[in-house]
Amino acid sequence: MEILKSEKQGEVLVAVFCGSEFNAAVSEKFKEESLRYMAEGHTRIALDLSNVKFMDSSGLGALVFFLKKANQKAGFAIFGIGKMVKNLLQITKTYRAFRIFENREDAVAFLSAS
Amino acid sequence: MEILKSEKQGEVLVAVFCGSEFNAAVSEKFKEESLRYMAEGHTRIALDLSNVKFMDSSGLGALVFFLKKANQKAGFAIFGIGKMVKNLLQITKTYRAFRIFENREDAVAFLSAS
Amino acid sequence: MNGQIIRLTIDSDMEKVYFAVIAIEALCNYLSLSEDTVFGLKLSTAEAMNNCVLHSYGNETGHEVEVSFAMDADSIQLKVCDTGRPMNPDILHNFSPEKFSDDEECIGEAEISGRGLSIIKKLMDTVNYETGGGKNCLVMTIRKNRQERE
Amino acid sequence: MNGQIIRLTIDSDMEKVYFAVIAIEALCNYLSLSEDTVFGLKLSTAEAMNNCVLHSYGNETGHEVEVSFAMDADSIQLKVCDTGRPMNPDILHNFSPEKFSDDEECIGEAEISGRGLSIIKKLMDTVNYETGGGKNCLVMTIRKNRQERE
Ligand SMILES: Nc1ncnc2c1ncn2[C@@H]1O[C@H](COP(=O)(O)OP(=O)(O)O)[C@@H](O)[C@H]1O
Ligand SMILES: Nc1ncnc2c1ncn2[C@@H]1O[C@H](COP(=O)(O)OP(=O)(O)O)[C@@H](O)[C@H]1O
Repeated sequence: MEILKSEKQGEVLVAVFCGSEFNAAVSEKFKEESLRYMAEGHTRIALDLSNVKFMDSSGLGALVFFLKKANQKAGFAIFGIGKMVKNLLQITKTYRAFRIFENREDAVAFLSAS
Repeated sequence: MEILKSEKQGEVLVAVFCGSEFNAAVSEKFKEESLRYMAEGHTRIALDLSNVKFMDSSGLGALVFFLKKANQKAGFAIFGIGKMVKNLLQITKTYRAFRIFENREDAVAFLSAS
Repeated sequence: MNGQIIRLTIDSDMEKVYFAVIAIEALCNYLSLSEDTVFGLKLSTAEAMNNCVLHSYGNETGHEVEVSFAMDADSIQLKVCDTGRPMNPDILHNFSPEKFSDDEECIGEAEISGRGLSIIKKLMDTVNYETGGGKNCLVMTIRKNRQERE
Repeated sequence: MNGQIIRLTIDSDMEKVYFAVIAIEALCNYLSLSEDTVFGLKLSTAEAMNNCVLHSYGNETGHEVEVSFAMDADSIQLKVCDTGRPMNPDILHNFSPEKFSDDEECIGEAEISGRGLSIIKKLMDTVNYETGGGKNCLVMTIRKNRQERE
């Protein structure tokens, strides 16, 4: 089973993280699946994290990994982050490295315009 | 710390079970404290179980123990039982042995009239 | 059962049993088990662990009581173990839900206690007692979506 | 710490770690710990157990990882233990929250992973590593009512 489910919205690929834990158990899977999007040529990707209730450093590492890959040739935004994820990004001082939006519309609008 | 807190309402002693678990950890304590009420001469006792979220066979045993003592010389009613306790009384077929009321008013009214 | 999930270990102390119940409940909810299944698992955990503390260890603290939680496609297995005095396995057969007399207004003198094993047998789908290697285990299974019919 | 509450044991499998986190969370909520304390205990459990699976056992299943939960009047102790390859205790000193660079828009290449121990040191009040008798334990404490100031 895929951990990401995606659909195109205009020029933007919206990928939904399907699990409620983004942790060491799934971080490698996330890396693989997200890199596949890049390999398929998508250059504007919005990641929906609204299902995620828990993230650990391994999940964060995978997210940073993808951010760095994406920054090389694509626009990458995340949206729907809950309190736990926000907290984790803040204490690890990675919050400002991401383009974070409240909801899907805002993330898609930003990526469409960029 | 006492597990029961009581106050007189007319002729009736209303005793509130203070913990959220009525189990083997407190069943002996309950027996002692409730017997003390009887020793003090109270003959109409209403037991408030609305705090109780979990009861095991040991808690039930203590309740049955007190019911049997109380039946000898006093009126005894319980009220405020939640789903879990109701379930336990039903599967053990002890439900009909107790005088069970929805709320304090009804229990006190019943005992006052008896 | 293959799908071992977690093992919880407490000291042989009645005061600690509820911590295991709390943890079991959280796992049940995470796994979206039915309400009746959760009820059965919580109560059976408490009853079985209480029995270990009281009967296998004579209510003496300082020993271990554990519960293992495992699952397969459609059922949960609970295994409650101690290393104390084993139970005579015949006892398990002597207790059953039929022991619960009809719901009468009067409860007999003999019925103040002694409902633990009968409750477990009523709520769980299978109940077995296994001893060996100094360890005594009550092994119980229940369907994930058990529904009681009144 | 004297007030041992429970010990949770899982197989050395990343997929099992979250079950322990779920159980720890339920205990925290039952004990009415502060939100920040619960956040710290959940995340530290996950980080420490992941490290045991990955580093002490080389991500090989079939070994045990355990977390003990204890409490005294005003703090909680978490002890995460394995029986695998011990960590060089100096490593613990090399990681600290100061390692987190200022919140920059750009994250360095070296910073993709390696945040586990730093997170634990940031969230918990004390962190120590103890080895002996074939067992390696990360011992952490946190106040019951810890409040983060941003
Ligand atoms: N773990 C155990 N070890 C030894 N004996 C046990 C154990 N569990 C139950 N028993 C025996 O079975 C009897 C019935 O147990 P139970 O139905 O739980 O009622 P209770 O514990 O209230 O007596 C006990 O009185 C005891 O003699
Ligand atoms: N339980 C452990 N056993 C052995 N080595 C460990 C353990 N925990 C941490 N380490 C070492 O400390 C380093 C830093 O750990 P950590 O901060 O959690 O980051 P990461 O696990 O992402 O590398 C690890 O790369 C590993 O070398």
